[in-house]
Amino acid sequence: MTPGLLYAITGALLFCLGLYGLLLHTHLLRKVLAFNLMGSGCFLVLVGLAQRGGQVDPVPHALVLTGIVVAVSATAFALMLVRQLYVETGRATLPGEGDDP
Amino acid sequence: MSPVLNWVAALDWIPWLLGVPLVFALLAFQFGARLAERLVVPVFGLGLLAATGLALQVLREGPQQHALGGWGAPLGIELYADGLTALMLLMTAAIGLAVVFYSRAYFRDDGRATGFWPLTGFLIGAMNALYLSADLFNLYVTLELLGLAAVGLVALSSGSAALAAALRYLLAALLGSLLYLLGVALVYGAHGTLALAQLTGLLQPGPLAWLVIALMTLGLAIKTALFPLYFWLPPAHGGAPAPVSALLSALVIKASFYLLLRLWFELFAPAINLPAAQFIGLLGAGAILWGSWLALQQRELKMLVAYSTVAQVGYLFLLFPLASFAPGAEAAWNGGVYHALSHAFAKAAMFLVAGAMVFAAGHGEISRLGGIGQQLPLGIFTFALASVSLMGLPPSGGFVAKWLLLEAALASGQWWWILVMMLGGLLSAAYLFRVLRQAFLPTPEDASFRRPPAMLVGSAFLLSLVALGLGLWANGTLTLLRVGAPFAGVTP
Amino acid sequence: MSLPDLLGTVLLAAGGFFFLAGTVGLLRFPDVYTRLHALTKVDNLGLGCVVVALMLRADSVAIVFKLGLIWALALLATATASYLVARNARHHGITPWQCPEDRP
Amino acid sequence: MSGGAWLPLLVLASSLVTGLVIFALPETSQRLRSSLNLAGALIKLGLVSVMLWGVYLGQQYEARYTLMPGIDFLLRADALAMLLVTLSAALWLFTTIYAIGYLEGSPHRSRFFGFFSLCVTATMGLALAGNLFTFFLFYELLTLSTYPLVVHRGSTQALRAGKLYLGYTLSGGAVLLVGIIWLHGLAGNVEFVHGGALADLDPALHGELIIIFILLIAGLGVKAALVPLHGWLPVAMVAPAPVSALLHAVAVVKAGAFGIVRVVYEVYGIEFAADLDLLLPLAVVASITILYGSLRALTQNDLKKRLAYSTVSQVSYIVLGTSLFGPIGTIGGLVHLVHQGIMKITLFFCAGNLAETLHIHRVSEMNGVGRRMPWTMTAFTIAAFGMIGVPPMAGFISKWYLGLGALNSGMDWVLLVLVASTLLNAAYFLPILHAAWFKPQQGPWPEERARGRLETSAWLLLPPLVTAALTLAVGLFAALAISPLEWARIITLREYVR
Amino acid sequence: MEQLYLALAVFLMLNVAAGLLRILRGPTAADRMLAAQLFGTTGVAILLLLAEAQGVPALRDVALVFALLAALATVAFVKRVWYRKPEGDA
Amino acid sequence: MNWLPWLYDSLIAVTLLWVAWQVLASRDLFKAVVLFIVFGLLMALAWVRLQAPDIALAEAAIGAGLTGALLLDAVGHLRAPRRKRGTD
Repeated sequence: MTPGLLYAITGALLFCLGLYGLLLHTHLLRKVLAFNLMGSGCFLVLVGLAQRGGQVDPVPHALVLTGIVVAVSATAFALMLVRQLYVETGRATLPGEGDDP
Repeated sequence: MSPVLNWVAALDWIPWLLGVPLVFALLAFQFGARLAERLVVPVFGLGLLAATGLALQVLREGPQQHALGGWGAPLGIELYADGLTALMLLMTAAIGLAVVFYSRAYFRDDGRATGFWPLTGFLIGAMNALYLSADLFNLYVTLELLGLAAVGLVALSSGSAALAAALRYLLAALLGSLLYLLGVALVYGAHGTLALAQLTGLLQPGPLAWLVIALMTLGLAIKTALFPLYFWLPPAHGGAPAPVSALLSALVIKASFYLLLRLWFELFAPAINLPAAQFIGLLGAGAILWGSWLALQQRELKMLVAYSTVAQVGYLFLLFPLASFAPGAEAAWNGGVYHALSHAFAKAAMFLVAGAMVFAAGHGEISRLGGIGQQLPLGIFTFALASVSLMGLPPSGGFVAKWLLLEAALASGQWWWILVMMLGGLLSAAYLFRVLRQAFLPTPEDASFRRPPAMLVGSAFLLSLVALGLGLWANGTLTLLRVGAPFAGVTP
Repeated sequence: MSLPDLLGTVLLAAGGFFFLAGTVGLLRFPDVYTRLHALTKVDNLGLGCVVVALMLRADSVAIVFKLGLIWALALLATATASYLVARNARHHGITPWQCPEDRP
Repeated sequence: MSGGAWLPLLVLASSLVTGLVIFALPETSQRLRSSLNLAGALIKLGLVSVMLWGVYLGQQYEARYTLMPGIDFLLRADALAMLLVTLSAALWLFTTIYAIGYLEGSPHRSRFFGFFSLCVTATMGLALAGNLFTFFLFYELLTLSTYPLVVHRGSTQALRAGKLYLGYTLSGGAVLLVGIIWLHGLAGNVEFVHGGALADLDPALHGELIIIFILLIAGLGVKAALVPLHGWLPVAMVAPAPVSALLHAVAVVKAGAFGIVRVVYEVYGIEFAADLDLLLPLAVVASITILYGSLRALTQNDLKKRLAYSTVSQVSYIVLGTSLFGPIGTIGGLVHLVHQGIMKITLFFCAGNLAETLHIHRVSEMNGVGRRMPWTMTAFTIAAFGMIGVPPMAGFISKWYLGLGALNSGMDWVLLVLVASTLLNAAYFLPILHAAWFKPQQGPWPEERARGRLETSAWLLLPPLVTAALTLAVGLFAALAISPLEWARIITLREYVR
Repeated sequence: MEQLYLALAVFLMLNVAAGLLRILRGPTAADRMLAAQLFGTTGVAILLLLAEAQGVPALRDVALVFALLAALATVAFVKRVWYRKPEGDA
Repeated sequence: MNWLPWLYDSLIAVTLLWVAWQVLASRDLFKAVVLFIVFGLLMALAWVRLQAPDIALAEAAIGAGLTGALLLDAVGHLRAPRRKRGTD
């Protein structure tokens, strides 16, 4: 067991948690949150596993940095859509998925 | 070869394929739709030229490599193009060009053009980048960018339905790419590299490999809308403006399929086992039958075409059980890729012409389209040509694909896929003729038609001709596909 | 143990104490205003003590300067934030908590 | 491609180009369309004659283009191909003339004639096809180009017929495709060769070959309307008369029958097929179809439906001849390919004339029609006698050879089938003739067309008269060197030389 | 000394964990923001300690960003979320 | 005192998971967003422990800061009384 592995496992759990949230929650904002959690989980796994040997590997760092930027763009975009949807329909859930306060 | 061809083949086309659409996107974003409309034809023409040039290079010199900015792996970005890549790029460029012509007429004096042009440039650029990428993480980034551009295009139409479709699409796309990313993380953790070339053959059977395969396949299957994960596709593809639908249905889902193909036959190959491949095939079969069945139920023209995509995607996935085991592997591989190509052209033509039909009739209800044959004869002819390809009837690209897939199924003795394909072909005929028969019905009393701009039908017609032509020039296409293909050494 | 070390240790302990106090305050105090008060202790004193302790061990002036900057920034941030939160709380009609005995 | 490659391509192009140009013509330019159509048909007939002469002299016409690795698009004019090519080229001309008259003033003529030309192109293509792949290509093209003709009227009934037609033919096509690909996997690129190409395959594969044979015959049998795959044919008679004429005489059912001939003689080879015990079941199916079709024809009151069931029955003579081992039976089957076409097209032309001129659709309305339209009914009578097999008409020759062939190949029971069928033919044709010539008219025909100089338009009258004359001629001059019978003999000689 | 830094970091982490309760409990949005603010500050302290303990000077820059952010988030909150009357706010 | 880093790491891991759980489970959206910001800060601390200060920086600035601000903004909009179109 190394810290890297500990974090990788945490990341995997986070991923599962986010997945669960993404699938089960109906409120779109919460889906966005869940997606972000999943993303963070992924990044943790990436860096954590890469570091099992103990020494620092610069490649995953670059990857995660890119990944964070991508995730933020996606989040911003999703939030914009959610807001528009809310303006249009007064709801922040997808039609046919029930209401979530 | 003539000097012009020599010159074309000598240039380095890869940076052009990436740079030109992105620069166009930026310009269109910065300076608005007016400029974009003026620029777009030369820009996409250049794209087609570049794709052709690259294809020629690949054909003459074998797979091409290019290190972006002079940096090599692992930190820099390495690009790679073999026959499959070249074909996909050509497909993207050709369909992109046709869609561009169409859109210039379709979005005339339409506010949506402001968003459409930059997003399209972005989409094409991301797609080209994806096809050229040779490492897992680049693929992730391009996949994500592609998804975002595609969702942006879906969201162009205002209204709650379009927004909901866009959001559904976005969430599905994000989920898909995250699953894929987790797989990437595991692969990197295990092997310490992301370059596909270095990873080929490294993955050994075991729980880790299976987890990786499951995660990546699941993620990409969501993005390709494989049954039963297609829920996001029909509203997004059916509800978007026609040129957007064409881009999405023809090209975007092919990108994730392409990636899956690469992964299965390069990265996963050593760890693949029979049940997994059969399972994927089973989902494909489910897609063919269920998608066709749903298409039969649709009342809206564009929804029918969208569900047809759900069904047609199924054929793509029959490739996996068929190509995983010799004999027949090469035929299956060729057939699957061929299906992707011909479906792209046929479906793009079909969505474009559906847009023209909706424009002409003022609505999209299939049962009220009677008389469209007189109003839009070339349009319905285009629809028929595209249908021929989708039904897999000769002489079309779809037929070549079906032939190859059937050949593979017979060679490997997997007769159950034959039944599925035959049934699928008949079902597709059933739903497509629901539209085609409208051409023979009299015009309803209350119908009013207006003439769509000639370009709407014209560009769709050209695409449908290409879909047909793919059946006639299969030899050349397959030769290009063999360059660097995983089965290139295996003769049937 | 040298004098700077000793001093550092003491300061760290003090910082820790203030952090603890702030957290406890945040948890235990009855309303926004009082919690705000607890929070400021953390920023001003807790972080302050830690920064000073670290300054004692710093290798160069630049680091000392940077640490100072961080603290100043944190102070500024809390001050602004506290002001805004309190004003908004007032504006929203949240009445300050009063000791039960003092209530009229 | 050698010089000999261009002729088959030109034969295809003569109708394909015509069709495509006609699509583009506006609905109103009627004269141009008609001249184009006739010009195309005449050019084609000319080209075909040249080719026919060449083939007779032993010239090779072959066009080859590699479509996929290992799969060629191959057009080759051999004697068997020329049989169908000549028939369809000749009948296309007549049908075109007829259709111009028949569709006068009706809507969507550009569409109609366009698909009509495509349909002929497809028939030509599958006749000239040099391998199963090419054959299949045109086979499906034929399906697609006939669908618009079947649903041409756009009525609910027509659309339902079209749906049924597509359902049957596309399913058949799918089965055929599987058979072809399977065979392709076993034996490579199977080209049509005299005497068949499969006899040398590993005996271990014989089981698979039998299954493939069944698949191929089932696929082709749909178009050839073998019972129980015939369901589409009687329904498809809602199409306009020229279409029915074409469908029943040259295009669709012939495509199926011709395919069966190709498969039996030039893919499997008649001897090899006999070795695999495939001929007897085929003969049984053909016999059942002959009898069933005739029986159903008896009870039809609708004239075109009666003719349709008659087609079901008559086309199977071809299949029956194919399944009789021995040259005489083969000659009978092949010659019937031509004879049935000529006779049936005459009958449908006449039925169309009745419908178009007097609005007669039912047998029961035909009393005394012979006096109103003597020329038409004369043609009808000749063709009907031919169908029954009265000497010296076309049908007699076919039946004679079939009977002899049956005796030669030891399938004596086939004679019984032939006799029964002849009696049934008589039973469903003679009452019509009797009613038309000898019964008095039962009152005015409700929507009778004004009578002109002729009993009906010249466009409509000429084609059935010519084809009726042909029915007589091919019987009377059967011994001539250019008669279909002689041609069938030439083919047969080549098939049995191995 | 490193150990001491680390120990203090752990202690601060525990503080953070405890402070979470305030976010959960509320009751008003302001309380939650305050708790977040506390985390920001505590995070800065932890980062500074770790910078020293692990010998990674770059972490001080991270701390700087933390400090900036804490302020930013609070301002965003007050300006965009809390600019009107709350409705029950739970 | 070898257990101290471990304690620290475990503490972060557990807190991360717990916060993540609360982000998803809390009924109040605003609470969830605040918790998410906290989650981002904790992630930054985790990155520090993984010797990735560059990521920590990005995570704090972008992951927690920018995303947090965006989310807060969105929550504000979703809570605001709805005005049809063009309010921005």
